[in-house]
Amino acid sequence: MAQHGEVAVRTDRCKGCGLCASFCPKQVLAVDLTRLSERGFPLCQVINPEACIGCGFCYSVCPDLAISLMVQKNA
Amino acid sequence: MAQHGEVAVRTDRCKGCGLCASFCPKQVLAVDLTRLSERGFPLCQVINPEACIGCGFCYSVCPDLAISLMVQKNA
Amino acid sequence: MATVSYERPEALLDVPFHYCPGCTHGITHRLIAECLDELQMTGQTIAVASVGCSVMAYDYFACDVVQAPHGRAPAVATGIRRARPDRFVFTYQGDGDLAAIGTAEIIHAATRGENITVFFINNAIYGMTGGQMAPTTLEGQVTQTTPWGRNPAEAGNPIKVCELLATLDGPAFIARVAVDHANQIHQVKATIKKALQCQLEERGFALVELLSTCPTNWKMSATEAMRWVHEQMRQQYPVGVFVDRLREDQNSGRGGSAGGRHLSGPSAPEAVGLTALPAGYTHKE
Amino acid sequence: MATVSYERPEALLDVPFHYCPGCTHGITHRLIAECLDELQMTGQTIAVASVGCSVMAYDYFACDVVQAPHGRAPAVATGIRRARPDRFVFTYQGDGDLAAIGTAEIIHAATRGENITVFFINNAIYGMTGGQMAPTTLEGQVTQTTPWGRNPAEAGNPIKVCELLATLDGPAFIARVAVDHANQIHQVKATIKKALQCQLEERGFALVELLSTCPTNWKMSATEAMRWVHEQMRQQYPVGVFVDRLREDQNSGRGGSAGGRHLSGPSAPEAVGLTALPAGYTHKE
Amino acid sequence: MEERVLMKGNEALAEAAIRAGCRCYFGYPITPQTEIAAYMARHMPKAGGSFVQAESEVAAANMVLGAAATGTRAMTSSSSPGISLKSEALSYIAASDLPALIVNVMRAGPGLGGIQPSQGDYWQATRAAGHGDFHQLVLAPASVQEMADFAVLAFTLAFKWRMPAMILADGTLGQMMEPLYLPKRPDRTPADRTNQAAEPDWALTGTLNRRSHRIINSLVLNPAALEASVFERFARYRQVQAQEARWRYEGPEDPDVLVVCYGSVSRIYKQAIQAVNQEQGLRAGLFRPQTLWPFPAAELAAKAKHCKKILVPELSMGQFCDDVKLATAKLPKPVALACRAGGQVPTPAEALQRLKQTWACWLQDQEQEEVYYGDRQL
Amino acid sequence: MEERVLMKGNEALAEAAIRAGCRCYFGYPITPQTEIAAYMARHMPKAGGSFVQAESEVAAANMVLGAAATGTRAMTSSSSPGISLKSEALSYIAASDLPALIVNVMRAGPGLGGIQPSQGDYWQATRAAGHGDFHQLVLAPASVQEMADFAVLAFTLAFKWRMPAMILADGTLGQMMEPLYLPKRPDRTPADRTNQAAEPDWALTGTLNRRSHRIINSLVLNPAALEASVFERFARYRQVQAQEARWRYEGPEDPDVLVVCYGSVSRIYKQAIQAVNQEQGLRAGLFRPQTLWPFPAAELAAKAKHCKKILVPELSMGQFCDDVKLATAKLPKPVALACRAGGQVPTPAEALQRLKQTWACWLQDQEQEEVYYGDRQL
Amino acid sequence: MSKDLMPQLKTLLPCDPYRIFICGSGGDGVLFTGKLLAQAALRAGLELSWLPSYGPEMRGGTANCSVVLSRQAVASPIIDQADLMLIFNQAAWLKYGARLAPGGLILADQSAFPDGVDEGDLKGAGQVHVLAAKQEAAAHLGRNLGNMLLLGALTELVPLFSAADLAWCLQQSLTAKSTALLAQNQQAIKLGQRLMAGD
Amino acid sequence: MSKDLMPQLKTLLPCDPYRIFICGSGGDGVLFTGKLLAQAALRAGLELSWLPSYGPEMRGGTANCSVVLSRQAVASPIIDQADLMLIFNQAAWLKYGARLAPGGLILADQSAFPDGVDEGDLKGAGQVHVLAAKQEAAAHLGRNLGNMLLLGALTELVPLFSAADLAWCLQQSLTAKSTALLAQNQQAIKLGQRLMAGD
Ligand SMILES: Cc1ncc(C[n+]2csc(CCOP(=O)(O)OP(=O)(O)O)c2C)c(N)n1
Ligand SMILES: Cc1ncc(C[n+]2csc(CCOP(=O)(O)OP(=O)(O)O)c2C)c(N)n1
Ligand code: SF4
Ligand code: SF4
Ligand code: SF4
Ligand code: SF4
Repeated sequence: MAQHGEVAVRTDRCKGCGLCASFCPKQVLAVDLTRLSERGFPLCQVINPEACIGCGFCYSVCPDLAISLMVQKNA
Repeated sequence: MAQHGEVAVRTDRCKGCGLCASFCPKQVLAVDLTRLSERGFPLCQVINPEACIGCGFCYSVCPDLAISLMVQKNA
Repeated sequence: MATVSYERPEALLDVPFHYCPGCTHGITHRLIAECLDELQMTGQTIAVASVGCSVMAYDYFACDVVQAPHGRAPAVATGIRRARPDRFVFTYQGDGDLAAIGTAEIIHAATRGENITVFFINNAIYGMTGGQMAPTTLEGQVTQTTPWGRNPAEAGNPIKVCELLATLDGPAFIARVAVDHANQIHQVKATIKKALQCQLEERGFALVELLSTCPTNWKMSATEAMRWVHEQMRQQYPVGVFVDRLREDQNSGRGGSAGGRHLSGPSAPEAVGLTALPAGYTHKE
Repeated sequence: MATVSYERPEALLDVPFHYCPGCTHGITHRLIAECLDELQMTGQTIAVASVGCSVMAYDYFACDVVQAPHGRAPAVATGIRRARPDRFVFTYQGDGDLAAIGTAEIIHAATRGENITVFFINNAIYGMTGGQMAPTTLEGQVTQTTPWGRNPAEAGNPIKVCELLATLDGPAFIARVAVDHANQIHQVKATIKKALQCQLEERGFALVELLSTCPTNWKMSATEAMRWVHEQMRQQYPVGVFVDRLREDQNSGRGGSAGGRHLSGPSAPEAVGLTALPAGYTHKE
Repeated sequence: MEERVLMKGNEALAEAAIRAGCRCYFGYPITPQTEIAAYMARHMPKAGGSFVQAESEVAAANMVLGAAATGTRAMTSSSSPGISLKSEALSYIAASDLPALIVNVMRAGPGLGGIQPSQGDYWQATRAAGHGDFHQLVLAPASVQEMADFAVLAFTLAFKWRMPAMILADGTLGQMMEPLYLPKRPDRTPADRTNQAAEPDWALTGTLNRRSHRIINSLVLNPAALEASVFERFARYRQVQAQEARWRYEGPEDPDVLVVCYGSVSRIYKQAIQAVNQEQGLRAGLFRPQTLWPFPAAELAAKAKHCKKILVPELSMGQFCDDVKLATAKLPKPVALACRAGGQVPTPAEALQRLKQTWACWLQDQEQEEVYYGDRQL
Repeated sequence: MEERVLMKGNEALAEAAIRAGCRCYFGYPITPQTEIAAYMARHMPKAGGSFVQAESEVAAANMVLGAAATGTRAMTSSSSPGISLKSEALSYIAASDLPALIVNVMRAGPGLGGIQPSQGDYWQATRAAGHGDFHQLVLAPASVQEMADFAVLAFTLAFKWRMPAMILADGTLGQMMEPLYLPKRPDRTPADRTNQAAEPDWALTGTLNRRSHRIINSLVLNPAALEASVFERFARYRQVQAQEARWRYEGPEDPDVLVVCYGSVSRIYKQAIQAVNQEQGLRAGLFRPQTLWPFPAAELAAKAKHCKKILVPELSMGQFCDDVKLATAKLPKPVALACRAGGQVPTPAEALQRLKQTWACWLQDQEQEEVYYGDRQL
Repeated sequence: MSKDLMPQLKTLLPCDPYRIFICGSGGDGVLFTGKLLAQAALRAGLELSWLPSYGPEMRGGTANCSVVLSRQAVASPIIDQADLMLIFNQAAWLKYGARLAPGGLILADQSAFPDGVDEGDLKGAGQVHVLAAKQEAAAHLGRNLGNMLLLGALTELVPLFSAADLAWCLQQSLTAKSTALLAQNQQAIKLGQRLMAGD
Repeated sequence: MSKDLMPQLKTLLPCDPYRIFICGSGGDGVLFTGKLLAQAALRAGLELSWLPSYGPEMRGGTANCSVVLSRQAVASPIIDQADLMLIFNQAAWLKYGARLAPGGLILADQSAFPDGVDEGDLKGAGQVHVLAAKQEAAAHLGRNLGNMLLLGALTELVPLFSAADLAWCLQQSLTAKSTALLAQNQQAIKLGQRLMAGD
């Protein structure tokens, strides 16, 4: 069962905690501590969108519901 | 080991609860519900002093330390 | 090809949380909300917010909420349940709230088998007030009031709430889970759901203890904090199910359930095995 | 031929008790006093009287006594012990006092391993206030506030205090005995002594639960009341030793003991096995 | 009208509360009010309500908070030490604008004190039922009839003004029996509780997915917003003060001595006043506040204008007297204060003596302000 | 004299308490006083004393009771909701004639309220710290120096009069830093605690089989005996009132407007008064009670005699004003009350405006009594 | 206090308010006696108050209650002097005897005066009636119904209410209990009346 | 308020009391900056008060503190207007800018005015000094020591206390921490002085 996810970060909610990046098995997400979001938090970005397998880990650990994720399951 | 006890009831402390009589294995003590002590409680009396074997049950259950007991142990 | 989209649960209003970056309060809120959605309980639920970082939970949940004095959420919940046995009630309490000042209230709500659901956030510290020792603070843990680490000889031993409550006859469901890894989230959610299910079925008191983080007062990154839960807290507080009368025949349970319910709800979800999955913290920090 | 005379213990002042006829408070007082005598603790002891029928215990014990607010005796005892670690402290508390309003205080004194001794009089009712339900009231038991018998679904389940506290890491000694027959008195006393011994040896928190009578509010004769303890209460509250770290090497104990002691005391008495002797109630009532 | 019955004050209060629609009672035993709990244990279930013996007074008060938040008529009762334990919750209830009934059948303090009648919690009830700026309604019955009537009134006012109401009684009122007319049984059946129409629009009843969620809360971290809410509440309090003060006056229009007291003491002084008014030389009147908060200050001042001296007997150490003095500050009338404490209660003979003594003092020196502790004049 | 240091009010208080011989601290965290507990956790062990983070405020207060019963200097600290929870124990401590220090760093109420500075617990502190007839000493610092000095004073007075003493501060005083001189380190070493000679003759120290047992107790079932003990205590209170009232006055001998306030508010008004006195037309003075109980009533009345109007600014809704009115009841001086609540604090500019406004009102109508809620005049 | 006899009522108060004080020990049924008396008075159309001593009486000590009867609303339920005293034992008499109003009426069980009535001690009592109430009750009814006996006797002494009123009230308050008990109580009342009549 | 310059002191207060307001966000070290400033002023022989904003700030939001310096005991520690404002970011400027006293002095990090200083918005500020403090600190010291930089700059601007006073106080408060950290802080102060001098 192959599947692919489309992941994005809602910057108006993200606090740059890095949990999503920490638990992403494919290094799709990363937090850049040297750059700040407009809310003043470290900037969390999707750096490798193609690699996303839609496992949902980022969504499930994000405490601020800042991850938007759509998964295509190819049964 | 034979032993004998001398038991008496301090009427200034006895409240006539009957616990001593209840647990006395030799019916040495008895509470007369029809008679009241000067403090107005049912009268507890030693009715069978000779039978006392000095087991100490009466002393140990009396909540008001109203039993005086002396035990002769014949080793 | 099917498309699944992860959606914010309806039971969670679309407002930003005030929690610190990486604090697990937010995850737990979302999971509770998802369960409320799935069990269709929101409209009939009155939640009780407690005093702690989560005090403002009233702003987040879409159900009616009352904010209880510090430690008294189980008493407030009892009042609600007795007044409105046709409504659901859950409390959301920290470890200071539930296991220190509120000890009597939680024990007696549990022993009464009060038909409420309690979410107990054990983050081993007082978050709101800036990091003092909690009843659940680990031995040796440094906090504002244990500057050289908690020394049980002076400051007492950590309290294991689930183990304590499990000795009582009232509870219908008691379990401990850990919000310490992405791979735990499914289990955490299933446990939360089961605890709510208990109430739907009028089984009586249910409590889920969630081993949680407080990156701010632990002075750790969010990921370090999860790792600390996994490596330290789980030692003292093993996860597992301590009481589960959900599957028992209702009449055979020892404990009674106080405050019956008039509405009927959907049926029980699958029982969930709670084995501690090996969690990996593989990624860059 | 030796003559043994039963003497009033010196730790018990020679004044009449105010207790009801046949109430076991008096027996328990005497046994504690005998142990204080035997361990030579009286002069260094500060006792804490609680709110309940035994509130006036301060008039009976020959040691210094402070009277604590309802339920707070363990906190008051903690204050004393912390202020004077060179003194002994015991509390004497009823089931309303200890297991209802004072739940948080007893649990936290226990988890702190506070070096105090607690005598917990479980008579399954509120005596002083005229017979309301206690946390330990048995299922079905009629009281002023459970006029049709305690119904766990409404009024909750009886609390087993020893079992509850035994889950904590702080306690060094926890045991339950029954003051329900003359043949139990020796065992009761030995257990009381052991609990005090714990304090002498700085092992930490010790508690003895004494299944006791309240003939007045149970509306029974004194003897009937003891029989009721034996036949009813022991079912719900089995006697036994739940925690005993007295014999453990002091360093190997899990729990710490808070509030060290400066004086050294006599050495430990024999450990006592607590099997429930068959008690006979053979005599006329 | 219902049949005349003979009941204890505590039981009359409990029965009246049930008839007033009270459906949740949470309490913890304490003398001399335990009859309320015992009565509720028996009768609340029959009325379709809930009785819970709480684990403590703290828990009981918080259960009331929870039940009140649902718009349900809920109450708790206790006596002095137990009321202290409720103070945090009382402050929360007031801060959450919730209606509830709290009964304090006062006993002698401080500390564990004694169990005989007292009025030593006056300040606590009227000024500082808990921390922060708030008030509760305080009703002071003086008869078993009023124990019942005020239970009804307390709920009415509490719901009208959305604030807690306390009935401040004492051991005498709780324990005594007198004939009384019980309030009418309500037309509403218990089942009405689930009737949506009857539910107040602030109550937490579940959104039923039909409306947005309601929050009952006392945390306001923004000081400007919190201040605004306090000001709003005090504006409401001013209305309560203007509309709800209740009192009774008995005696001549222009008494020489105006006796001001409340609760059971007023009964004793009433007898002394009746006696003295049948004699020559001294006319006395009795001003009895029925509400202690709001205190009938204006009404008292109006009455006091025509008297020569004020006598304030209380079962406390001058607490009530403060309010009498504040109310009459603009009138230069000397005040005599007669304190009993510790559960001691004046006899009618003592009351008579105090009345005459006070008057004799006035005849000697029209400025004199006496203080009596028991039979000692300070 | 010790070196001048810069400390937070909370920490200065804690350090001074230790230097005053305090050897037991029992507390439970709450903003804005948590620094006291944090400081004690670090420094009490070094002083040979004991720090316990209690399971609750209730337990903490009762630990103080226990420690105090042994004659040990013991204290607890909290903020408004936590103080409510201590009220039963406070009543017991007073009823047991025990000395102890309780610190209330007030925050805004009622209920959970907010955490910003407030004086909303004035009535609770001065009149109804718990149920029943009793008082505690109430000290009101207005600077970090006084936070420290009053910790020492509180213990001295508490032991002298055998009663609890409360330091009533607020978030501003607790959180701010100022330079101060700490009290001298005591000569007594911690080991002195076991020095029998130093132990008070009422303390529970163990009989050591040398004396008969002592009882510390507040239960007195015989009303006559209980009343006698209450009367004795109030006779003592009268002595305290006569001897221990403390206050500060600053300003001209006969100010036009006498500003009466305490605590942090007095600092703000002090600035406004200094400013106004440099201008023409209005002379103002500041009367600042340092003890709220005993209230310096006679001294205030004496000062007020020479003023034309009284202005009472407080961070509460007229609580403190009651005492000002009671103290000056015999002088017909109009009183203006300026309330802030909810954690709102007047600025120096607002204080200046209020002063001038009050005076302008007096010039128009010499009887007028204004009430300000924030910037609204009622 | 003020004498205010109202002949149109079937009840005749010797004075108004009529202050009654009942005392004995816990087991004597003091409070119930007072309550029954109050109920009977209510049935007879009077205003009244009933005030018990309260507290942890169960642990020994004396019990007492005050009943005040009046044509108007009762002012003070607390009395310093009693126009009528019902006394159940000696301890109660020794403790409370001084409360008897000058010219007051005493109705007592014999145990209150074990050495007989000493006129000197009575300090101006108007009438003293001593019955062997408890003893007679025990002898004839096998129960401690001395209080009912005294109440029966009272109906003969003072026309506050009739024995029928009393019986009716008894029935009201004992409904839950056995009819046998009720019958015994009523017998006790009758016995008291007879004894008093023959006094 | 009253101008009361005291030339005999080594410190020169532009006015007395001299009211300073420092604001930024939690991570800017606002409270520590104020504390250091207060300590240096104390060392320079001044009276003072330091008042922080407090509360659960850790969960985001702005932080601020007020420092009042005076030759006499400080009256009000609460200020409505500031003679000097240290501003760490734009949010703080937008929230608190209105508190600047007419003719007051602004010392700000560049981030407070991302779009440059707009004279119109400054509403009568006496002087405005904007430094790229955070940026320079990050660039030259690799740490967020913008606050030390601004303090260093301040010693050049107003003769309240010397950089030496500041360094001494820094040493006092950082004793427990590493000497490397101390050295970095002192470098930051020097850097600030240099930047200001070249301003
Ligand atoms: C009666 C009372 N005591 C103390 C406080 C202060 N206080 C607020 S939150 C809190 C504890 C927070 O810890 P916890 O319950 O563990 O929740 P967390 O903040 O860690 O989520 C305390 C002690 C209070 N508000 N009320
Ligand atoms: C704060 C407070 N609440 C309630 C009471 C009333 N009260 C006195 S003793 C008691 C309980 C007695 O029961 P228990 O502790 O079981 O002791 P027992 O009398 O049965 O020996 C209560 C509730 C009180 N004095 N103080
Ligand atoms: S987990 Fe959420 S808040 Fe944290 S960095 Fe990722 S998107 Fe942002
Ligand atoms: S046990 Fe004691 S009190 Fe009871 S009857 Fe025997 S001697 Fe009397
Ligand atoms: S302080 Fe701790 S518990 Fe509170 S929001 Fe921040 S991280 Fe979460
Ligand atoms: S009421 Fe019960 S517990 Fe109290 S003294 Fe009497 S028998 Fe003992």
